[in-house]
Amino acid sequence: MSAHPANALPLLERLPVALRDACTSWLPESWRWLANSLLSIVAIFVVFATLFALLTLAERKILGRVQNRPGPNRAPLPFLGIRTYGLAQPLADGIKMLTKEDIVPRGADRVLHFLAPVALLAFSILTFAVIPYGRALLPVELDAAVLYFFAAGAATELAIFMAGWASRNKYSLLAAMRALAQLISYELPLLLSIVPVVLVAGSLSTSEIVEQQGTWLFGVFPQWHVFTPWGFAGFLIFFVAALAESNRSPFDLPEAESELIAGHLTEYSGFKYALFFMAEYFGMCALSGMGVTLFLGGWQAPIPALAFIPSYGWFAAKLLALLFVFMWIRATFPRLRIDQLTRLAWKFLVPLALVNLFTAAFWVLSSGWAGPLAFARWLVAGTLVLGPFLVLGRRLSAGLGPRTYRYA
Amino acid sequence: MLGSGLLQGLAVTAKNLAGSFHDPARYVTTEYPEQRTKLPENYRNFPFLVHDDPADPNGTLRCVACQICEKECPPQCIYIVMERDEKGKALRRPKVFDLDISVCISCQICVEVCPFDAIKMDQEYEIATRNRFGGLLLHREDLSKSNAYYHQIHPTEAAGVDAALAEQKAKQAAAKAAKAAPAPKAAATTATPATAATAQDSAISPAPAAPPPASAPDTPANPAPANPPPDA
Amino acid sequence: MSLAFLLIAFLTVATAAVAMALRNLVRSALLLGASWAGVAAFYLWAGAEFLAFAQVLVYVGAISMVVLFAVLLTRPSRDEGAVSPASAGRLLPALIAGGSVLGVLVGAIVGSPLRTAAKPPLAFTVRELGLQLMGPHAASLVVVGALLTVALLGAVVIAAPGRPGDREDPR
Amino acid sequence: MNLSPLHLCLLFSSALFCVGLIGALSRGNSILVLLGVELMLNAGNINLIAFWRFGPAPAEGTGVLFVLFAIAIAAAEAAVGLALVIAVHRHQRNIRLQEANHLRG
Repeated sequence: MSAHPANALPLLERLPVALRDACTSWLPESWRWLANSLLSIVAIFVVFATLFALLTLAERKILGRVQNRPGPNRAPLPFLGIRTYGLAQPLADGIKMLTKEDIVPRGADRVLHFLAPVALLAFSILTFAVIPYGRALLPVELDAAVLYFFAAGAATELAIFMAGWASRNKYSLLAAMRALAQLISYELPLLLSIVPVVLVAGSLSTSEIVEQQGTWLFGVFPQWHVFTPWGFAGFLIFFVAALAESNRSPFDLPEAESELIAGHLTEYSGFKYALFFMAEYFGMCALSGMGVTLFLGGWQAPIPALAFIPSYGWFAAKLLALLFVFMWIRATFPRLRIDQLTRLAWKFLVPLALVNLFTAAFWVLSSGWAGPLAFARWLVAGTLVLGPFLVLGRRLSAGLGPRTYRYA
Repeated sequence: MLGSGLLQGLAVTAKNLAGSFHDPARYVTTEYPEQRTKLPENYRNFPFLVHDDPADPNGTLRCVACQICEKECPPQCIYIVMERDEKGKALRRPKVFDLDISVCISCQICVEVCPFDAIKMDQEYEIATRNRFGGLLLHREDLSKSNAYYHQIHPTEAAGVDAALAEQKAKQAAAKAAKAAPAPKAAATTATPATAATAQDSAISPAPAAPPPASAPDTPANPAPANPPPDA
Repeated sequence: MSLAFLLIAFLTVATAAVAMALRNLVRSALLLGASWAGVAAFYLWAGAEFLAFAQVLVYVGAISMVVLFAVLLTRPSRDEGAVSPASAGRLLPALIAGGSVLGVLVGAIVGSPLRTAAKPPLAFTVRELGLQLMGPHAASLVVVGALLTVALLGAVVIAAPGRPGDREDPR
Repeated sequence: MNLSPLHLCLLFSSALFCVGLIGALSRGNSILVLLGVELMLNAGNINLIAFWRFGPAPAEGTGVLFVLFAIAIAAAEAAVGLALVIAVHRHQRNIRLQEANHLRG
């Protein structure tokens, strides 16, 4: 899976790569790279498709528990009738989705109607290529990996437009435009929030960014980017923007089930709908993976004593933790209104991200400060983060406060 | 500060998430087919007919096919035919008692007008059926349920009904005893019309059974029912 | 010459040609998105990794979106974005002009002895690009930034309705 | 005739350029004209990259920088151009270039 000189690593660390190489060792040398790439793609797809299936279940379980319900717990294993605490639920859902009628509206653009979910899924899978899953597990080593990630992410917007337009339904189209407005608005804070990381790391390569977070202060305290003032602010901005980019609650206006029908997905059914659903979860996973990579130290262990656990284990743990927060937030917050959504992006997140860029620049410039100056460094950076947050937050709250309705 | 409210909200949901695992008071779900909540005593949905002897459900129906309920029913979902013997004499029990619960509005008027405490409200709610056209049309056999069942679902109400019935029975017995000695007319006039009617029903002895009375108040106006059975 | 290049070139030109000939504007725009992605693939093939991703980000992510928005905003109400195909009176001169330009270009290219350097080891990393941008080309970078800002503001001013004298859209 | 890779790249770019040119000249819809111009710009960028890649000094990266700036300018051009299209549409309710012959709306 990687161009790393992985042989120096312990066996457990490079187990997936070793397995893959064992599978392809019988092939002639010239074909091996192709087989290796295909195997990597299949592995990534299988892992994340399984994760998708489990996430749908986990999400419903967590939502259920938050509302003091058990969540899905009945679906039995096929032909056996044994209940598995709902573990067979994704299977049942999948069969249901596959066997449903695939409806294409009359007059719809059939080609685009079909291509939209496929393109969306393809673009979301592309983003998995540059995330370092472990010390030896980086599918594609790219010089401009972060840029690649966001370029592939930007292409998904085209697929959403295709879905809305091909449905030949004015509500689908309007909803697609709204979805695009949201995605484009939040792309800005998302990109601006990662610029400080690139600035500090001096690299667009994900593996290098992770490597740089692999040191420990005083031997115990991990130096992940999130544990710096600018990194903390950047991570929060990134997280909020990621919520909006992956159409997750509380920013799930594009497909607000209870208010709009399903936005650009209105005219989709059956397997195509399942593909959209899958792409949404893939996008969520990819953005979480990027967040882990950029801010949470990637596959690095939190303390050196725990470094014996394989790096992909740490990555998976962090990824799952972040995905849990996604679901926790979904269980907590009500949906925003469209004006609140755009105001949050343009009046709050973007200015904060721009200020954060200055904070990061200060952090880089003051990297030599030591002793009492280090304390001053933290103080200044903290003020630079907290001050704008308080000022902008006050103005934001003023607009978000209780409203009086004239005719209510 | 912006965000404190968000954190509070997250704390609330986290508390629920954790609490639902260890705090039974929070975990309020009843897993329906296996677990059922006890229905409130006064819950009612559709009527059923009470019979006294489980060994003979159709023979001991309290219903005398008086058709009061059929006439009172607002959506007219009851259909009754009285059973008659070969000579065409009315037997004062229903040959047909059909109740379409897809029409019934659960208004309980049939129960209130029944002079014989023969029709009561049921609590059976699993009434889904695969038969679209006749599945919800209940017949006499489906409707007939024992007094013990009635006690089980509406204990307080059933006890009251039984007490009233027993009282009337006693009264009737006293009246009979009185009739044996003095003039029979006196007993009939002392008994209130409705109780007289029910008493006659509950008594094993044949009831007066005015040929289908139009309504309950009419029954007493006619002195005939108080008389010893005209045609039994 | 690798097969990959020929494939990329063919797909890029073909999608562009079909896009230019289609009646349906939305499909045109989407196909042009594919064509621009093909150009990005060419950059990737040529070793300009950063540029390829920038191309996708800017063209596929941004310009196609703006074009699609413009198509929908200016759509004639009677039909779904279909526009009349090029009339013969316009197509013929255009073909003649285009064909002659192509002829001249091809003749010139084939006729000229272009010497390519021996396969160079490509070592132009993002880091170097950044150093170049921030070093010798810093001034142009600033100018481009200013240009983008001005263009953005100008576009907003031009496209925004609501000046008092303006005729509102009668529909 | 022996064509070097550079030749092929240049032929590719000239083909793309002519497609854009024919499109821009033949179509009456201003959005399509704009898209044709964008295609021509892309063809130019391909030339720059080809000459950088196969030219004498690929390590200097001038071609990449040029294209980077060209892409930025193309983005600005597209934004302004489409804003103009929308403005034209507001005035004359269609975007046919033949009819856009007034200086005043």
